[in-house]
Amino acid sequence: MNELLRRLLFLPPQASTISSSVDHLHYVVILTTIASAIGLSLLSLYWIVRYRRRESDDIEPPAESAPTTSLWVELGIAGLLFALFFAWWIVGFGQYLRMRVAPANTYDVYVTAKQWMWKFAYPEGAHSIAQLYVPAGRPIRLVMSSRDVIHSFYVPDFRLKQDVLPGRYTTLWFEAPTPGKHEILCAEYCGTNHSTMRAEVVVLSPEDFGRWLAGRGGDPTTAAPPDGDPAVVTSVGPGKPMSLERVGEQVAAQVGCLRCHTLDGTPHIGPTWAGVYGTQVPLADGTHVLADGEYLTESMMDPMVHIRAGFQPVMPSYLGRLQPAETAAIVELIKSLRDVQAPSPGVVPPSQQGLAPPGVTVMPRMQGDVRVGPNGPEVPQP
Amino acid sequence: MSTPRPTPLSSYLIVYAVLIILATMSLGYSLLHLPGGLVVSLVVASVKAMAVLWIFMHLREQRISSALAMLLAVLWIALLGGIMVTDVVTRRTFPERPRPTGEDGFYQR
Amino acid sequence: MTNPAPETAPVLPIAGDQPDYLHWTSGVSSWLFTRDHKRIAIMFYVAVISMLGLGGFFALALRTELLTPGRTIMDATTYNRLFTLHGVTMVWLFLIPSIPTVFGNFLVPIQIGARDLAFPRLNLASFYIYLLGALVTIGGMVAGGTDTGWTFYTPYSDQTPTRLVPVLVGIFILGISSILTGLNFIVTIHRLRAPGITWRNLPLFTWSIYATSLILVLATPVLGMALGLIGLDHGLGLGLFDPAVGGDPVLFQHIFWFYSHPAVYIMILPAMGVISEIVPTFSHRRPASYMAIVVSTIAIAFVGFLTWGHHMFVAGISELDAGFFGALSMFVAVFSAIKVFTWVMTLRRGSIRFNTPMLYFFAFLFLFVFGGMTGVAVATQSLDVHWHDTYFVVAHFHFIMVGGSLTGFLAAAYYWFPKMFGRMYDERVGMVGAAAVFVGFFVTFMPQFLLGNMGMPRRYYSYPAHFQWLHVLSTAGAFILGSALLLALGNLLVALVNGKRAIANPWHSRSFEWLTTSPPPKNNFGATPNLSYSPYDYSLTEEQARAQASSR
Amino acid sequence: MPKPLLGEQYSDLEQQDGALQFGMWVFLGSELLLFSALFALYASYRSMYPADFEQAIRHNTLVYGTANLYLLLTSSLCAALAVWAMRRGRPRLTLGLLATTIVMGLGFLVIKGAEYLVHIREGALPGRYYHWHELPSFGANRFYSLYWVMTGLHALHVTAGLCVLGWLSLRVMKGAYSVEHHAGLEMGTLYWHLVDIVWIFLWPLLYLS
Ligand code: HEA
Ligand code: HEA
Ligand code: HEC
Ligand code: CUA
Ligand SMILES: [Cu+2]
Repeated sequence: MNELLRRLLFLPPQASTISSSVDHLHYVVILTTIASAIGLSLLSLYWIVRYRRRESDDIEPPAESAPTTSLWVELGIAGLLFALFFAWWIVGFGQYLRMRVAPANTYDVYVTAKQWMWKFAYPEGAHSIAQLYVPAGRPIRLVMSSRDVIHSFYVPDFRLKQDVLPGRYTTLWFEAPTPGKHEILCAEYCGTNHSTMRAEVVVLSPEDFGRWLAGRGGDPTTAAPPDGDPAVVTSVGPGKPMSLERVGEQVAAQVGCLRCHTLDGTPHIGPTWAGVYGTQVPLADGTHVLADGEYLTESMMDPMVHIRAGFQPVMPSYLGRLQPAETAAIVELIKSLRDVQAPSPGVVPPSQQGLAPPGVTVMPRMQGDVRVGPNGPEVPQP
Repeated sequence: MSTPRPTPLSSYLIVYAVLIILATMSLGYSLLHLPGGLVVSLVVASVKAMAVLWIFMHLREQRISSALAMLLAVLWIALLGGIMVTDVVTRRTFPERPRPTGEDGFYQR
Repeated sequence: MTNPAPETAPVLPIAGDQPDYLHWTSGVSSWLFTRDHKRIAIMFYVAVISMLGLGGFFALALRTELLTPGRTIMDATTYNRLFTLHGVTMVWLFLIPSIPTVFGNFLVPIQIGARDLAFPRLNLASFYIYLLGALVTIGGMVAGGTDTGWTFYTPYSDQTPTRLVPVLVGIFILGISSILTGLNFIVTIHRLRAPGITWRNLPLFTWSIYATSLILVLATPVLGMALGLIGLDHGLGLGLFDPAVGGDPVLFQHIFWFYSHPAVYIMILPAMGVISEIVPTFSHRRPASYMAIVVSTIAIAFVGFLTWGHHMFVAGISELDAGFFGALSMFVAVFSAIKVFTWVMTLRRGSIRFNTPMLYFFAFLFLFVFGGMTGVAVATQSLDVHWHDTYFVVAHFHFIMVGGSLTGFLAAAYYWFPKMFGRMYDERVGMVGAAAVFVGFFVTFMPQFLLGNMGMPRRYYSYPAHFQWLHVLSTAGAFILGSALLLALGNLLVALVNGKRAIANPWHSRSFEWLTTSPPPKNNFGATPNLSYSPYDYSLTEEQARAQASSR
Repeated sequence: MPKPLLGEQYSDLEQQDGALQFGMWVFLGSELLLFSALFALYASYRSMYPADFEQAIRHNTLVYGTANLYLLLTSSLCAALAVWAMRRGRPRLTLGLLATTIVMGLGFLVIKGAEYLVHIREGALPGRYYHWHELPSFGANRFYSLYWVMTGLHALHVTAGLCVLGWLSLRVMKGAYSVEHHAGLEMGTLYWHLVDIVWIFLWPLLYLS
């Protein structure tokens, strides 16, 4: 019965401990919906035919044929209906509380969402992008935060979803009884590539998971919550003499350039800043332009004028949002990166080579150790 | 519908005096930093607003429907604010909610 | 269907013998500067239908893009702008103004026996403000549009590289127009009722417009402020909701839905009012319970303000609030159900004439109950966790807004066509059009429920391939629906020039608007009528009713 | 005495005046609701950062705010008396009182401007522009963001109210109102009183701890 209805209603597999009870409520509610819509339509169709106006009828039928429904009948029906809806509410709210309140002894994974990818960090120090590895048969709690806008972590097979907010942590817990793979979708509109912000939960047997973790062994100091406090925003306050590049790095982190640009050569939403300065940059219209201070400044203030080949025109203008000194600092930063080599894609840095399952990319450690925080990347105090 | 007598001059002046006295009392209460300052000052403000509505704005001379328009507006403000606040104070986030920065931490923008 | 009424209807004493509103003056400026509520209604009619066409055009573009999992005809940025503009156009440029400003404007004064709205000049101003708002919004679209979705959630709206501000300004202006329209109706219904009309025999359509106006006035200012704050954040970078400076983006969602949930009732209550007129007229009997409809109309208007949080179950609000909003959503749904039951009970033991408006009623009934019950389904918290922001929700609201409100709009267009233009439409084509709308609708949106169940998120430009065949089905349906709508509206356009002349009361209704001639004279009635009986009192013959109304 | 025109949709002037009055009240209600989102945000942010708010309020410019309160209360009295004078058939007095009201309204704006200058100098600007080193807390930032938006919107209303009062004065000068018919005057002053009422609530929220 469960399986039949699930297939009839096109529901995906029930892959978490909560999904089958949610589906049972689903069946009741949807069957009532279908039955009430069809039932009421049939009833009125019957009456429309039964009481159709006949040719012989006078156009002014006698008034007695029009009884009004008594107030008590109305109230009774309304009361019954509310009782039905309220019963759904009780069950639904109960399940909702179960979803929202994690049991004790969860295994915690830290999730960072950003335009347009998912990153996962494990207490043991491992990281992964786009694949969330979890052990089967154990409650997992995701502690989630966003670096930029609101995203939503959605796994249809688990019947679970939770918005991921910047500046705050939200949590989501689940337990997947058996190993398998399940799609993760971003369900809150978050910009151009919202629809490709997908990932995968890979549920492994506890042994496999242990083996995976062991192979990933990161170092504990950079592990676990990628950022302990969502509100730590570092200062560019007065009285701290710093080199211009350093200031540039902080400004870039704070105004959010590093959401799209990297400092270490990995391409992201925007082109990396490593090794750009002084080169001839290929543009979308086929021409080239010299990346000098003027071009860089223009890219910040009026980014739509020259679009770099292979990138979407999505960069916002920072005109009025950056002080001149800050702009200069960023240019200085980009200058200082002129000799950083872009690593060829797919190469795993030696320190992190391990038994990574195929398809797992390893989050590159960023230049200047930029930490990933909910308010955008953060630079620790020197 | 019988319209009440037009408001006499004395009413305006009395209301004005009451307004000034209430404002000054509220100010004093706040300067003394007594407990419940917010509640007291809001209650006083409501009394003042009602005085203005009733006498200065001649609600007393008009049909009840006019007063209802104001009443609804005020209720609606309370509704929106009240429910938003219950959300803010009862939601459990991890950690609680955006926290202020540390002693030296001063965010720039 | 035979029509035993004499071809030459007796000239009604209460209508006088003035020329009708279409002809008493002529010339372009007699329309552009008119203060006659009926002419303003006609101008709104034209504007609003054009907006439906524009929004429909966007919809068809969206559906075409969704034919294939990857790129079909446009890129992601264009798609994202299009669904935003589709939502914005349909909601603020079409549906919210539609029934109130067209049929409400035309009929409310007639239904209460008044000569015009309380503030005719304000009414004209509403129209021009609407036009200005529409121009600014469309201008914003032409200048690049915006891609935030019609919900403008921050922080994305704060950061979007697209041009957000013109669209916000446009909607703000439209909001002013809404408030003025609502204010005008409220004052008119309170203060300009003809002798004899009390709150106990006020026509049901007027009741629904009254309730709608209350929501318009109470909710729209909050939308204005919400848009204003978003504009300040985006335009000036204030960061009122920016978490980097201590803000909380979820608070914006509260403010937005405080307007937008009541706004969905702005969109459905007028349609319900239309149905409440059509069913008694064609069943030829009084509604099964006048009081039940009135009470539920007002209850929906007020209780509807207490349920906004059901859009935020997974947004990170407190469990307490979520439970509260869930329970109240269940509560408000009961009032819609009461109305549905009352309409259905009204059919019983009536003398039913089945024609195009009734066919629309029938479509409305099925689609609204289905859509409404799926509303209750998504209000069930644990289910909404799966359905939120999927195509299930898209299907839910199109079932109500297209299957309910747009169908109600079409029903009104057909039902009042003889009154507004003095001509009859072609019944056969009308029936075919209505049936085609229903079929097209069903094929478009039924698959979307299944897509939602499968987990297809909304606002997705590209999607996993296993969703494709349902998308193809839905796209096919959209084109059927589009053609059917063209047929339905085309039929009326043809009737406008070719239709048979209509008599004053072709449906033999007792509602007050049918007392006057079709089309009505400029001042609606020759002399103020005496409307001290019920507009649904079919124990009176037509002559008795007329005599009653013209008695002093 | 000039008589106002009777709209053809009304049966008598009394009905017309009543409808105008009621319309004005509905309008005032919606105008008040414009502030609702701000009040709600204030309540929410205050319950998020109660201590910061208290602290920020203590640092706020109480003297300016309070002076403005007394000014607006007094101007409200003048506006009310202007109507009273018209009812007594003393249009000259009405004109004088309206002018006094306008002067006080302008005074309000001047004081408000001076206050804004203080805040600008301190760096107590809204949101991302906030850089007042004395109070570097999130809560203070929220407080001043709301402070600017709320008082800014109120100042816009004051300006609109001044325009209305100016227009009323012109009408009075032209002798457009009489003892019996001065609905326009009544309604214009209602708007001014609304501005006063909003300040009555803003004052404790923004200045009183
Ligand atoms: C005209 C517009 C309209 C109307 C009238 C409604 C009516 C209702 N809506 Fe809907 N809704 C929208 C437009 C509308 N909605 C839109 C646009 C969205 C999406 C917004 C966005 O995110 O973009 C939305 C989203 C939406 C959500 C959020 C989903 C999500 O994003 O996760 C929810 C959740 O509770 C909801 C609930 C309801 C309920 C309970 C009703 C109730 O009022 C329905 C009441 C009606 C009935 C219940 C039918 C009559 C019932 C009977 C006759 C019963 C017979 C029964 C038996 C015999 C058993 N709606
Ligand atoms: C009143 C509201 C309304 C109406 C009527 C419609 C009508 C339609 N809508 Fe839409 N829709 C919304 C409100 C509405 N919609 C909203 C609020 C959203 C959410 C936006 C967001 O996510 O932000 C949405 C989103 C939405 C999506 C989801 C996009 C996404 O999430 O990625 C889709 C996809 O299929 C869709 C399809 C359709 C279709 C096929 C129609 C069809 O019914 C349209 C059929 C109509 C026509 C084809 C026009 C017919 C032609 C005329 C009438 C022309 C006559 C005129 C002249 C000659 C001048 N709509
Ligand atoms: C939304 C993502 C995004 C953000 C945020 C962003 N950029 Fe960009 N940036 C891009 C993209 C995409 C391009 C390439 C397309 C183009 O040239 O406009 C780009 C191009 C550039 C270029 C030209 C580089 C080249 O190789 O041609 C510079 C310089 C630059 N950005 C600087 C900045 C700075 C400084 C900031 C922050 C103050 C910033 N960007 C923030 C997306 C972004
Ligand atoms: Cu991330 Cu949508
Ligand atoms: Cu809703």
